[in-house]
Parts: sequence; structure tokens; C-alpha cells
Amino acid sequence: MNPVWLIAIPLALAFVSAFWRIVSGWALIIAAFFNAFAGVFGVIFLTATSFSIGGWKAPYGINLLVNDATKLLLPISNILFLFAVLSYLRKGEETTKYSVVFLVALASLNGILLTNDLFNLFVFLEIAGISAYLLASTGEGSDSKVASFKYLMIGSVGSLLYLLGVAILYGAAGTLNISELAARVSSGQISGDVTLVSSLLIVAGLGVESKLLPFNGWVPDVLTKSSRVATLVLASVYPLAMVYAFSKVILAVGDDRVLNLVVLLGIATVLVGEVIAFGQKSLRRTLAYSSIAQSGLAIFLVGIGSVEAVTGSIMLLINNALSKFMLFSIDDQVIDEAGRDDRDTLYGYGRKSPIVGVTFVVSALSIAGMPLFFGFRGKLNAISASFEASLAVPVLILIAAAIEVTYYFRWIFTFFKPVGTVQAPEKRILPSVEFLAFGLVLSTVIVFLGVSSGEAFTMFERAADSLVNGVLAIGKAILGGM
Amino acid sequence: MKRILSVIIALLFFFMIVTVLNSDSSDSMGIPRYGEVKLSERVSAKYIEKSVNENQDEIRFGVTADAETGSANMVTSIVVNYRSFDTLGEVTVLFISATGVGLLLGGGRKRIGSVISVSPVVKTASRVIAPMLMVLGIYIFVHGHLTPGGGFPGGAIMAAGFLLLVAVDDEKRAYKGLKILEGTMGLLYVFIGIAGLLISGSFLENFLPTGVVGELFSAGIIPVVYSVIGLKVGAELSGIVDDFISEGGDEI
Amino acid sequence: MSVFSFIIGVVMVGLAIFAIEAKKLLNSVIMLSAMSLLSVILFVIMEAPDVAITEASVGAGLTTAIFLLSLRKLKRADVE
Amino acid sequence: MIQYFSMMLVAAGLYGLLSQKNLVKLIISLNIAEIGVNLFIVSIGYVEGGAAPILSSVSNNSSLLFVDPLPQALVLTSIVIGVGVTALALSLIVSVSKSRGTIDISELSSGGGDRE
Repeated sequence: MNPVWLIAIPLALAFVSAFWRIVSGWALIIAAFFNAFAGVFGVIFLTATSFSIGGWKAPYGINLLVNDATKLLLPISNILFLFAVLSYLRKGEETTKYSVVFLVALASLNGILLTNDLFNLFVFLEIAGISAYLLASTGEGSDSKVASFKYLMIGSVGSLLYLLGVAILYGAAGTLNISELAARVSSGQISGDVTLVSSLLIVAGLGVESKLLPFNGWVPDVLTKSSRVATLVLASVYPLAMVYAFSKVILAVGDDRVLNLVVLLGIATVLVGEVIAFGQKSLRRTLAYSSIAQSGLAIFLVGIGSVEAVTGSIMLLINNALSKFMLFSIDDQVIDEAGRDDRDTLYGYGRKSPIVGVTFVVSALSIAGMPLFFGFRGKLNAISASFEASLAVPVLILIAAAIEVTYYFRWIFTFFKPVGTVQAPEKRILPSVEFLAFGLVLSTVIVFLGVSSGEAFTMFERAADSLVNGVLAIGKAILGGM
Repeated sequence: MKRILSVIIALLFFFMIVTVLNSDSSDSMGIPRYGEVKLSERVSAKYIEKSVNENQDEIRFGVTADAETGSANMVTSIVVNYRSFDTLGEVTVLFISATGVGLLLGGGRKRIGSVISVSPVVKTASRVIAPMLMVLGIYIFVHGHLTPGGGFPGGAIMAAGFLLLVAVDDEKRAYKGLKILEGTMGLLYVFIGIAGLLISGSFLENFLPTGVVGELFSAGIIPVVYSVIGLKVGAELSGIVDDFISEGGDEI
Repeated sequence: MSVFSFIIGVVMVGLAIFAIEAKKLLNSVIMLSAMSLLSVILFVIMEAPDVAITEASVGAGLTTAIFLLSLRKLKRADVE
Repeated sequence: MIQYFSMMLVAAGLYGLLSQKNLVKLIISLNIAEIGVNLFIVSIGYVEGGAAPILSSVSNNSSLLFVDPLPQALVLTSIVIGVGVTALALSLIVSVSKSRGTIDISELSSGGGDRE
């Protein structure tokens, strides 16, 4: 199956629902189901790696790249998107109004994961960005609009800088194909000044969406003030695609000096994110800052650039997407019932609704990197890989991990603290059906990946290898064939 | 203080780029000096010779037939053929932002009131000029593969005609029609892509004969796609202008 | 030709700074529109007629129209 | 030389983005930087003495010297994307100003809530 269907079907349905409002909810469900199934069954068994668009061969036309990393991330992101869509439609509020935006976002996220062309990536980043600004503006009141405007400004400046970087690279190398550029950069054909400045600009541009430190001012407001269904997508699927795009481009065209800078910025992002998250009183804000920290963790590993480090990066990325999806939907539940999500409201919540409590514990422990859970494997990989950079790096990461463990444990204790007073009788709260299903599936996956060994992990290693070496190998083949 | 800091950052940025532009690039590939580009080192050389997939003799205007893309305008051949996927994305950007403007401004149907106080003369003149502008827009995008222009300016000129109509005439409302035009044209673009996939084997691939370079009926799917883009962009830009003219309200 | 593009460049940078620092938003918008039109001339000098036409109609024409219409809306909301 | 001027425009736009507080001014600065980037992209494809990349009865032969058509195609895309972003940003500003009564970024960030 040609992976372009993953982009074409949601896009076609988006155009249909633009003028045919009644079907737009159904169009969204159809597209999400189609993409989830096609993402799993259509992509995993593909043997070909490159699919040209318009019938033009590799460096001249745009082509879609299906390697081990895409085979891993496409199913996950499409399934998470399906889950988000299902809970969006369950809410029933203004379902038809924003389904066009969701459809376009779905198409663009698949495009970001698939494309192997720098300028095409820019176009898809813009589409994903504009959909994200719209999703961010869906909250109540004007606060979400202000947050969305800030996001739009920072995002647009970022993509402008990215475009400038791409233009400089094109001026020097004369091509836009990521693989060919990777081959040219690694063989030293392009002068050092050009790669330095262009990769600086590209880091700045992609750093906005991947929440890298100086460019992430928009994150907390967007994640806390947008409407709750939008947050599920913005906090789980978006980071997956954006950080993947970041690592793909930076590993291909990044200059060594810039990779060192990325390590520094990533570690700074982790530390700042964890420290601020520690001081937060509302669960949602904690999760938002924790998202920043997790992105920083994944990005600094990309900066190290070895296969082992990128393996850790991909694992942490997937762990973050799965766990944050659950944590944010638990937070939705709490806000739905209590209207607030500060510590006082949450006292004893896990006892009132044990299933929610257990799901919360599983995902929080996995994010915090406790043994038996998926996040542990990721963090282990991260720390052992970061010894390559310098001795200070693993120490800093361990400090950040300690902070993270502390605040997540604080929230878990809050969840299970006995209420024990007479005026608040323990009332069982039943979570919704779709939450039960998603929570069960995602918790199982996290625990399974946490305890399994061997086969499951070669998958991540192959994905990392295809990012570090695979893209380059394709480029060398192109250069050789010209 | 903030101002001085901003100036410093802007200057740093400027000098960073200028250093790259001036860097000596004798041994490796740097940015060529202004005007000294060697096209043979770039992918564009093949776009100009129209020989991406097969080697072609030199293309002669009005003579060469059945080249791999038949567009006399090379920019058009890139925009709508070699890199058509970008253009599909670009149309989607415009589509999603038009949708967003509609959502944010409420899509209200009340007018701000006359934009300008209109005398009957102006009113009548606009009613004559607006259709002519629309025809000009159509002319521009139909000839996109021969002359400069194409779908985007053509669409913008059509939108200008629409703006003229609604600016002088309170009664002219065609919101629903614009949405339908926009949606069907987008759908058509995707369908053309899928047709390419089914007929020729890859998405958005040309499946019509390319004809003689320089004739109106040539270049395969390029004029078709550019007309689709032109109508879509026209509808989208008109929709955006319409949303900005009307007063936001909740009634739809 | 190069003297010509030099003059246009200087004027454009001047207009840009004026547009950023102008007190009235209307002036900024008009400066932006003028800049956009001047850039059309530079595009023509650089042999890019397609870009020139698109910038003139979409960039200079439509963007200015949208800016002016939204300034009008802002005036009605009593902020400007 | 056009390249230097285009970079000056981008720098001016960045200055505006960093120093201005009015939301509309921010959008105007963004547009200025965008014009600069577009000029720069076209300028990296300019060939001295090259013809516009259109075959016609005058320049009727593909072996003549043409300027690079690819950057021009990229700029077409980027101009249209710029208009889309500008329209969206302006409608966000209109919608914010209706409920807050201000378009100053520092007043908006300090909270204050909706008016009425």
C-alpha cells in the first residue's frame, strides 16, 4: 500500500466536511479509523522504502521515506490520534465545528513523519502548526486565544528561520532531499560555515515545536488553557511527530558544533522543566512542564547522535506519548467532575475510582522512569548513552530524574491519601467506557514493554539505526547514481 | 533597555548571515556569490531541460512534443508537476486558515455597514468591472503554463473582484457557495492525485498527453490542476475577505 | 541596474523601520504595503515574473486589504 | 547586494518582533521579515545575464541561460502561506480585542480577564 493514502484520505475528507457539515463528525471517525488500520497493517509490512510523488525519481521530486523508524512511529501516532478523536467525539460539544481542523492535523502529522524533503517538511510543519494554533484557541474565554496568539507568533518566526536555513542549504548544496543533503554534509562537500549557520537556523525553527528551551514560552499556556480534547492531541501525538522531524533533520544535516549546542540546550530544557514542574500546584500545569522536560530529554539524546542514544530518545518519545495521553485524559476526568485539579481536589481521588488511580500510577511511574515500566528502559538507555558526552551529563540527568520521581510520587500519594472525614463520604466514580478501554490498552503496552526483553527492543534499535545511518545510506546511493 | 537588546540581537543575526554570504568557499560548496550560480550543480538544471526521468534533447518552444512535462513556464512545471505535493500542502494551508478565520470571527452574517459611502455611479461601475476582473483571473490561471501568473494570482484577482462586489453591494452574499466551491475544488485536487496513483503509479503523476510545448492545450494535467487551484484560492481568499467584512455574531 | 536596486533596497529598509516605529497602525500598514510593492520591482529585476505577479496580487493587494479591514474592526472594538 | 538588503529586512523584522508590544505591529514585523526571506530565496537563484525561466518565442530554447526556477517556486509557496498565517493572526487579534479591549501584549499577558 502506498503510504500517501495516509495523507490523501484525511485531506479529501477534510475538504468534503468543509462544505458538508453534517457528515464532518463521521468523516473524522472514518479517517481516524482508516489511518489507524492502514498505519498498522499497511505500513509495517512494506518492503519498499521510498515512494515518489508525481513519478519523479529521488533527488528531483518529493519522495516519502518508509524506514524502520516510520514503521514504528506511524502506527503509534495514528492509533493515539484515533483514541483522541474517539474521546473528542464522546464529549459531544461542538463536535462538527473543529473536525475539519482535526482532519487536516491528522494529514499533516502523517506528512511530517513520512516526507524526505526539507521544503515539503516546511509545508507540513506549517499545516500542523496552523491546525495547532486553531486547536489551542478552542478553550473557554479569551485566555486560550492569547495563548494561541503567542504560539502563532513564536511558531511563525520559527518556521521563518527554518525556511531561511533551508534556503541557505539549498544555495550551497543545490538540493532539498534530506538523504542527499546528509550524504553531502557527511562527506564534507559543503563548507563548514554554511552547515553551521543553516543548522543553527533549523534548530531554532524546529526547536519551537519540539519545545526546546529558549523557544518554548508558549507551551504551558497552550497546554493548560486550550480545550481539553485539543490538549490530548497537542500533548501526545504532536511531540511525537515534531521531535521525530527534529531528530531526522538534525541527524542528517546538523553540524557537530550545533549538535553539542543541542545537547546543552536539551539538558537545560530538562532541568528547567523539572524544577518548574516541581513547584506547580495544579496537576495540569505539572504535566505541561513535565512535557517540556520529556521533550528536552529526547532532544539532548539526539544531540549525542550515537545509535544507542537515539534508541533511548525514541523510547522516551513513545513512552511520553503513551503516558501523557493517559495522564491528560485522567486530568480531563477530574476537571469534568470537580472543576479544578489542584491538590485539595485530588485528595483520595484514586480511592473513589480505583481504575483511574491504577492507570494514573502506571503512567506516572513510567514517565518518572521506575523499574518494571517502559520509561525505565528509556532512561537507562539515556544515561548509559550520555556517558559518551561527558561525566557531567548523566549526573545532571539523574538529578532531573530525581526531581521528577519526587513530584510524581507526591501526586500519587495525593491520589491515594485516605479522605477519612465524615462530611466527604466515599462515593465511587465510574470512568467513561472509552477511558477504560484506552487506559487498559495503553497501560498494558507500557507494562509489557517494561518487562519484556529481547525482540521488542531490537525494534527500537533498528529504528534508531535507520535514523542515524539509514537516511545517510540512501543519500550515498543517490549521489553514487547521479 | 528592551529596545537596545532587540537591536543587538537583530544585528548579531545580520552579521551571522553576512559572514556566511562572504565566506570563502573555494574548496567546498558555499553559498555562491550573487549572480554567480552554477545551475549544473543544482537539481534545477534537470527541471530546465525537462530531463528528470529520461534524457531529452534540448526543448524548443513550439516544436518539442511529448516532453516529460509540457509546460513552457518552468516555475509552473515545478509548482504543479515536479513538486506538486508542496502545492497541495500550500492549498491546504490556505484552506485551514480560511476555516480558522471563519471559526474565530464567528462567521456572522451581519455586515459592518457600507465600507465606503457608495454613489450609484460607483455601484454600477463595480458591477461591470467585477465580472471583468473575474474573467481576467480565469485567463491568468488558465494560461499558467505559458505566461507568468497561475493559480494563486489568478485566484487573488478573482477575490479582488468579489471584494469589489461585496464592498458596494450589501445584498450580495454567497458564503455557502464559496464553501462548496472551495471544498469541491480541494477534493478534485486530491482526486487528480489519486487518479495519477491509480493510472500511472504514483500520487499526482501526470496521466494526460503533454502535447507541444507552448500551446494552450498542452502540459498534461498542469492547466487542469492550475484551474482547480485558481478557483479554490479565489474561493478561499473571497471567504477570508467576506469574514473580515461581516460582523461577528453567533447566528450562522 | 545595480544603482537602481541599491536605491530600492535603501528605501525598503527605511520603510521597514518606519513601519515598525510608526505611532499610528494605519501608517505602518501603508508602509508595509509600499515595501511589498517595492519588493515586486526587485523580483522583476531578479527575473522572477511569477513571483512578482503573485507578490503584487496576493502579498501587496490582499494582505493590505485584510490589514485594513481588521484595523476597521479593531476601531469598532475601541482599542486603537 | 540585494542579499544584504534582504537580510537587513529580516533583521529589522526580528527587531520589531522583539521590541514591539502592539499585536498588529508584531504581525507587521513578521511580514517584513517574510518579505526579506522571500527576497533572499529568489536572490540565491539569480544568474547574471540569465533569462526569466519561461520559454517563449524570444527565449525559445532550453539550452539558453536561465535563472534558477526552483527558488521561485518555493517563494510562491511561502508567499501564500504567509497570507494564510497573517489572516489567521489578524482574526485572532480581532477576537481577543473584542473580549479584552486591548491589543497590548504586556497588558494581555498580565491576565485581567474578559471585559463585561
